[in-house]
Amino acid sequence: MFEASAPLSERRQVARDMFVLGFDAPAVAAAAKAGQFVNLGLQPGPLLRRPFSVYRAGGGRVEIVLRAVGEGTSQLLSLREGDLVSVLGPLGTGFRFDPAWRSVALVSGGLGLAPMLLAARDARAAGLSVHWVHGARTAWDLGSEWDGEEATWATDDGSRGFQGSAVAAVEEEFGAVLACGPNPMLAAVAERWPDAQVAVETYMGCGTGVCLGCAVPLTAGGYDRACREGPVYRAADVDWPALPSHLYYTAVPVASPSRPSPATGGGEVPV
Amino acid sequence: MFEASAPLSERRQVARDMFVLGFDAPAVAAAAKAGQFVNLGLQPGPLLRRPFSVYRAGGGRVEIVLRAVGEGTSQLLSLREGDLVSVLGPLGTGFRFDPAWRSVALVSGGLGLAPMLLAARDARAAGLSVHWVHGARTAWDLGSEWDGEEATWATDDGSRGFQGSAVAAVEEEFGAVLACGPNPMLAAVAERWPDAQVAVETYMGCGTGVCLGCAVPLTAGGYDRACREGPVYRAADVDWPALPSHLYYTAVPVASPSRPSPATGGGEVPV
Amino acid sequence: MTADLSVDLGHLRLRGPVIAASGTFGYGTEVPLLERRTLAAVVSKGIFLRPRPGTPPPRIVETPSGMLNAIGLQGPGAEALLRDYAPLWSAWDFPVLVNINGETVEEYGELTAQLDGVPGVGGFEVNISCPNVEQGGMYFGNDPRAAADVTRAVRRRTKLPVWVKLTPNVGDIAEVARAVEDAGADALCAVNTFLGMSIDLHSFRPRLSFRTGGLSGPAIRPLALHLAHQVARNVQVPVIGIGGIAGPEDALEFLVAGCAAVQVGTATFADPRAIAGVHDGIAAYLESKGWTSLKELPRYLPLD
Amino acid sequence: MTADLSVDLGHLRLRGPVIAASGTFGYGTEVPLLERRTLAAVVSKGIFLRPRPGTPPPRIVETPSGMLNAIGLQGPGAEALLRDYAPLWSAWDFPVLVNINGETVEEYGELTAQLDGVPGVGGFEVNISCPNVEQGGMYFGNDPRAAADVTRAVRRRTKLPVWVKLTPNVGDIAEVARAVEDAGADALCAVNTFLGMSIDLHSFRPRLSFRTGGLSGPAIRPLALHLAHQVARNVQVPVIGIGGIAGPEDALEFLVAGCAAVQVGTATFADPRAIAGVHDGIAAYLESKGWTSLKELPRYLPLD
Ligand SMILES: Cc1cc2nc3c(=O)[nH]c(=O)nc-3n(C[C@H](O)[C@H](O)[C@H](O)COP(=O)(O)OP(=O)(O)OC[C@H]3O[C@@H](n4cnc5c(N)ncnc54)[C@H](O)[C@@H]3O)c2cc1C
Ligand SMILES: Cc1cc2nc3c(=O)[nH]c(=O)nc-3n(C[C@H](O)[C@H](O)[C@H](O)COP(=O)(O)OP(=O)(O)OC[C@H]3O[C@@H](n4cnc5c(N)ncnc54)[C@H](O)[C@@H]3O)c2cc1C
Ligand SMILES: Cc1cc2nc3c(=O)[nH]c(=O)nc-3n(C[C@H](O)[C@H](O)[C@H](O)COP(=O)(O)O)c2cc1C
Ligand SMILES: Cc1cc2nc3c(=O)[nH]c(=O)nc-3n(C[C@H](O)[C@H](O)[C@H](O)COP(=O)(O)O)c2cc1C
Ligand code: FES
Ligand code: FES
Repeated sequence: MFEASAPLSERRQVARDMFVLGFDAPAVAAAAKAGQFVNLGLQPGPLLRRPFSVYRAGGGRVEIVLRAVGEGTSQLLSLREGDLVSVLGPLGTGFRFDPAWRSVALVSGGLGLAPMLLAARDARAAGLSVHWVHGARTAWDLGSEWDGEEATWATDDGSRGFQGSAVAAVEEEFGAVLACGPNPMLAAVAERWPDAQVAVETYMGCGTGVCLGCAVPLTAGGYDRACREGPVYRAADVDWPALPSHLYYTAVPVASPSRPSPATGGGEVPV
Repeated sequence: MFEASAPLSERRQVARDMFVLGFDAPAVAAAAKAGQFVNLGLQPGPLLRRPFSVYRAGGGRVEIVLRAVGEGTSQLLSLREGDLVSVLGPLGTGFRFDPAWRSVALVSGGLGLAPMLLAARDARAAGLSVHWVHGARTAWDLGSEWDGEEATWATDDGSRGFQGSAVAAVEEEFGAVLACGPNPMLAAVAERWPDAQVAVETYMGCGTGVCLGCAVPLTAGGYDRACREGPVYRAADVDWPALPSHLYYTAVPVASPSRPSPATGGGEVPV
Repeated sequence: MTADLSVDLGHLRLRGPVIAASGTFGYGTEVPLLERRTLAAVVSKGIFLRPRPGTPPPRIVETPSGMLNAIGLQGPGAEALLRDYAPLWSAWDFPVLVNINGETVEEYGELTAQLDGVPGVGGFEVNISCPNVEQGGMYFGNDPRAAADVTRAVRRRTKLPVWVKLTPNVGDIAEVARAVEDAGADALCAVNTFLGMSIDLHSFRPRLSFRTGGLSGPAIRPLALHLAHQVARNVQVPVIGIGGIAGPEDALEFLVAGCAAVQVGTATFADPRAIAGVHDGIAAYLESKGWTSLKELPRYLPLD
Repeated sequence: MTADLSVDLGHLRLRGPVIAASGTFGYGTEVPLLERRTLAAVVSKGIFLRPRPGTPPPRIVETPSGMLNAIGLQGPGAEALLRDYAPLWSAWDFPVLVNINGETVEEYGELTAQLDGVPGVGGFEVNISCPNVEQGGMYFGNDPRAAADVTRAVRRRTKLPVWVKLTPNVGDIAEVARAVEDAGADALCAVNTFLGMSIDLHSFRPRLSFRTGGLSGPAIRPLALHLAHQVARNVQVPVIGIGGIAGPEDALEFLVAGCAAVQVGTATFADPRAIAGVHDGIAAYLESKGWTSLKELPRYLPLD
């Protein structure tokens, strides 16, 4: 685990509202495996760090993919090149890969695409054939980056590829399934492929295993730490109904038009 | 009073550690008078605004001059061009000017130079002849900008001009004295020129007169609001011993070398 | 279509849920507030019967997401208040309640009697976070009996709305709440500031001349929300939530937790238009939900 | 020359003033901490006699400059603690104190007896912020008598250091402090988290599954400092200050206010090296003042 005060060195858009940010943090980048995450600290900014899957890693750079859903993600997206962020990582236990599987399906929904590029990299390194099945609401919300051979797209509105969820879009049999996406989607994965490896999301306090804030309820009883034993679990090991499904990625739709905030843009008004 | 979400449009150094920042806020700039201040809000940033004298105003821009002494000032100095700050102002009651005085001495110490350029402007507009007497620790700490005729420099170490304080450096008689600087210096001004107009500093909660946080103890008893009745007072009206002299412009000298902060620069360390 | 944001407190109807908190909005005259339409009511700076100079500076200290204050209830006294402010208030289209304070139970009563019936005085917010000089400086608000005594003394002198503002610095706020409700309060305001301290590392003494101060601002919000919710679950009269509210989401949390209205204080220091922002944001939220009235907002008030 | 930062608690000598707070540093084994030299001691995550699963998620909520937690004292129980952690601790060059919890007075005593004398267990921090099931769920820490009972039950079972950790959610903390001092505590830790709540505007229910949680982090610092100072003025035993300490200045405020040492909790979440930062910053401060020992730091402990 490293802590890097890392400059933003890359920013690009990959889907509607979805951006990739890259930070120069060579030691973190070199150590990162698929399914692991980094915990980003902003100062000034919110008290706690924000966890993000490692999207890409290489050339001394760690990349994440995100959408603005609240204070921390908005602040991250307003950074400019060279701005420093504290990158702590890599954290957590990533995906396992077993050459015996021969093939693997990577199933993702929405921002769940985040760990899949690295998963494809590590799967290929393990000699596996890789098929990515990725779903989103519309064609505009699908990620645009994929360097592999086989990919299936799914959209809720049918605007590209299969109409329906990524889970429903998987038609063949694979040696193994790796999945990431909203927790309800992962519950569906668990129904269909109990042995799938899934990367879950929880609120996190520390990201390093000391606070027990990231509890993942287990079917065997008790709780694991998403940041340490997870975020990757065997799908059937997670007690899905007990895992909060109310982690919303949309802010409460209230407007505070008159609060002076750099984010709301310029203008001068008498008070 | 206006609230402007104003972009930083100017930044220049005027002495060792001393910088001028300019914000595009035409309505504030047009209304500002010498001795008035603006209250700046940062988001993200500290909860309360930070008050600064208007240093220059014109061409749609408000300028302030400052040194990094804490969180707010450090954050202001790390802004980049185009970054937005909430500028609230102009606030407070500035200097009065009376043509009957004929001449006026502007006496300032350290950052107390802040209101003096505007004071010179407004004094000249009132037909007064202006003499600026400005002191600082060393020649490196004197401000470099002065567009008037008469100026006397004073330094504690004698590295430029008079050796000693700005107050001691005033030799002639003037129709009136206007002063700004650390509160102990203003107490010395009050001793010598009871009728001088002095601009004081206090902690401020609101800057708009509603919180009573900025109490200035009066010789007549009771307290005034620095943000409303002040910051400019008749020197002899302020109960100087009761005005806190422990508003320090130096942070407590502690280093937190290992706190991850963008301010501490790059680097990557194992934890 | 704009949602109906009016609030019926039973004893008083307000045109909205957002009230300016005492001590953070002066006498309502200081800030030329353009968005007056969004102000449901103003509670004026705390006042004593007689003029008070207040505490020496420093009076405020900033803390993470909060601030400590020890203003010492500086104020002009009842006579000047009636002369200088009440006439202005009487012309406004929203009520001004006077935050009243005393060193003895009798002083609260006398102050109420002097202000009662004067045009412009729309009601009373009784600040019980004052030291009771007759009981060795113990705060009225810490003792259910003393708090009830003060409430009764005020209630007896007026038919105007009487709100009692609770202090959080107490072992069991619900006990005090029930006591002042029984004593005749029309509404309870929860809460006042939390006792805190800050030390100056130059002088090795407290930064505030008064040594301790009251903590306000977003830092206290989760604590204030919990206490307001406790109060709401334990009384029948309306509860007005206070503490760290800066945006509409914050206010909605207090409303869902059982409050009938809210007060905004410290947030106005950072943003003179904070009250308008909270009000308009609540309206936008209701509209996004398709609700036509604040009454449709679900409340969380479990019985256990 | 490096200043002497060691702290003599009377019953225990620490090599520095900065201790890792319970529940925020796991069992001291989680983070591969390079700056171990700066750790004066570790207080392990709170433990009960028997294993506890803890509360369902969500367990934490961020708030302005703070966070609420309701972990529910998840832990492996005494047996597993002794098996899995004590052997590791016994090799360390700083003490590990175990944060102990119980539902009855007897449970505290039994837990102490089981842990006492085992190599690696350097002492006890008694967490009295637990519901007392024998007294209808009232917190031990809210009742001076129950708090003293627990302290005595622990004290009787061990000669190791016994620290008692006070809760801030109480009317008069000084009263509880004196009661547990009289009952034999070697030091008092002030304070634990403040009760708070947060409401989810999607579900209209509390964000925490446990409904309420404890507030920690910089937001509470001025409140915690005030309480720690109150305790320090009212007892003779050393006081360990806790609450929102993130940097050296924060720690110095507690030390000036009369604390002998401090604990750092939530700050380590944002910065795994926070403890080293606080320790090194204190050293730098002393050196800048020309002081050779922490003992030269002025203290502010007025008698009135
Ligand atoms: C292991 C892990 C990996 C993650 N990877 C990614 C990623 O690759 N890309 C990405 O965009 N996001 C990822 N997330 C989620 C990301 O951490 C949150 O979106 C982020 O913390 C929100 O911060 P904020 O300040 O913008 O939002 P907040 O203001 O904190 O919250 C905004 C909304 O998001 C919800 N939320 C906040 N935190 C979380 C969380 N940890 N999990 C779920 N919902 C949350 C809240 O309920 C709220 O409604 C990951 C989370 C975890 C635990
Ligand atoms: C009317 C007025 C006009 C001012 N004009 C200027 C100006 O033109 N240029 C300029 O550089 N500064 C000016 N100041 C002071 C400026 O407001 C403070 O330096 C600033 O608020 C410090 O903020 P910070 O967050 O950097 O420091 P903090 O972290 O808040 O504090 C750092 C140190 O500065 C001290 N300090 C903080 N606030 C004040 C204050 N209001 N007054 C005195 N000391 C304080 C503290 O004691 C502390 O030791 C003015 C203040 C007032 C009231
Ligand atoms: C500077 C200041 C002065 C205050 N004066 C009073 C007062 O006179 N009477 C009173 O009842 N409350 C007073 N309060 C408390 C506020 O009305 C409010 O209860 C508290 O600040 C919490 O709300 P907030 O976090 O929104 O500010 C004052 C608060 C501040 C910050
Ligand atoms: C996630 C979390 C878990 C905690 N667990 C315990 C515990 O088990 N026992 C205990 O006495 N205190 C516990 N605490 C309280 C801390 O030890 C500390 O008293 C409190 O957080 C205030 O300090 P801080 O602001 O530095 O975090 C916990 C705090 C947090 C944030
Ligand atoms: S986030 Fe703290 S233990 Fe996992
Ligand atoms: S700063 Fe609030 S009244 Fe002056």
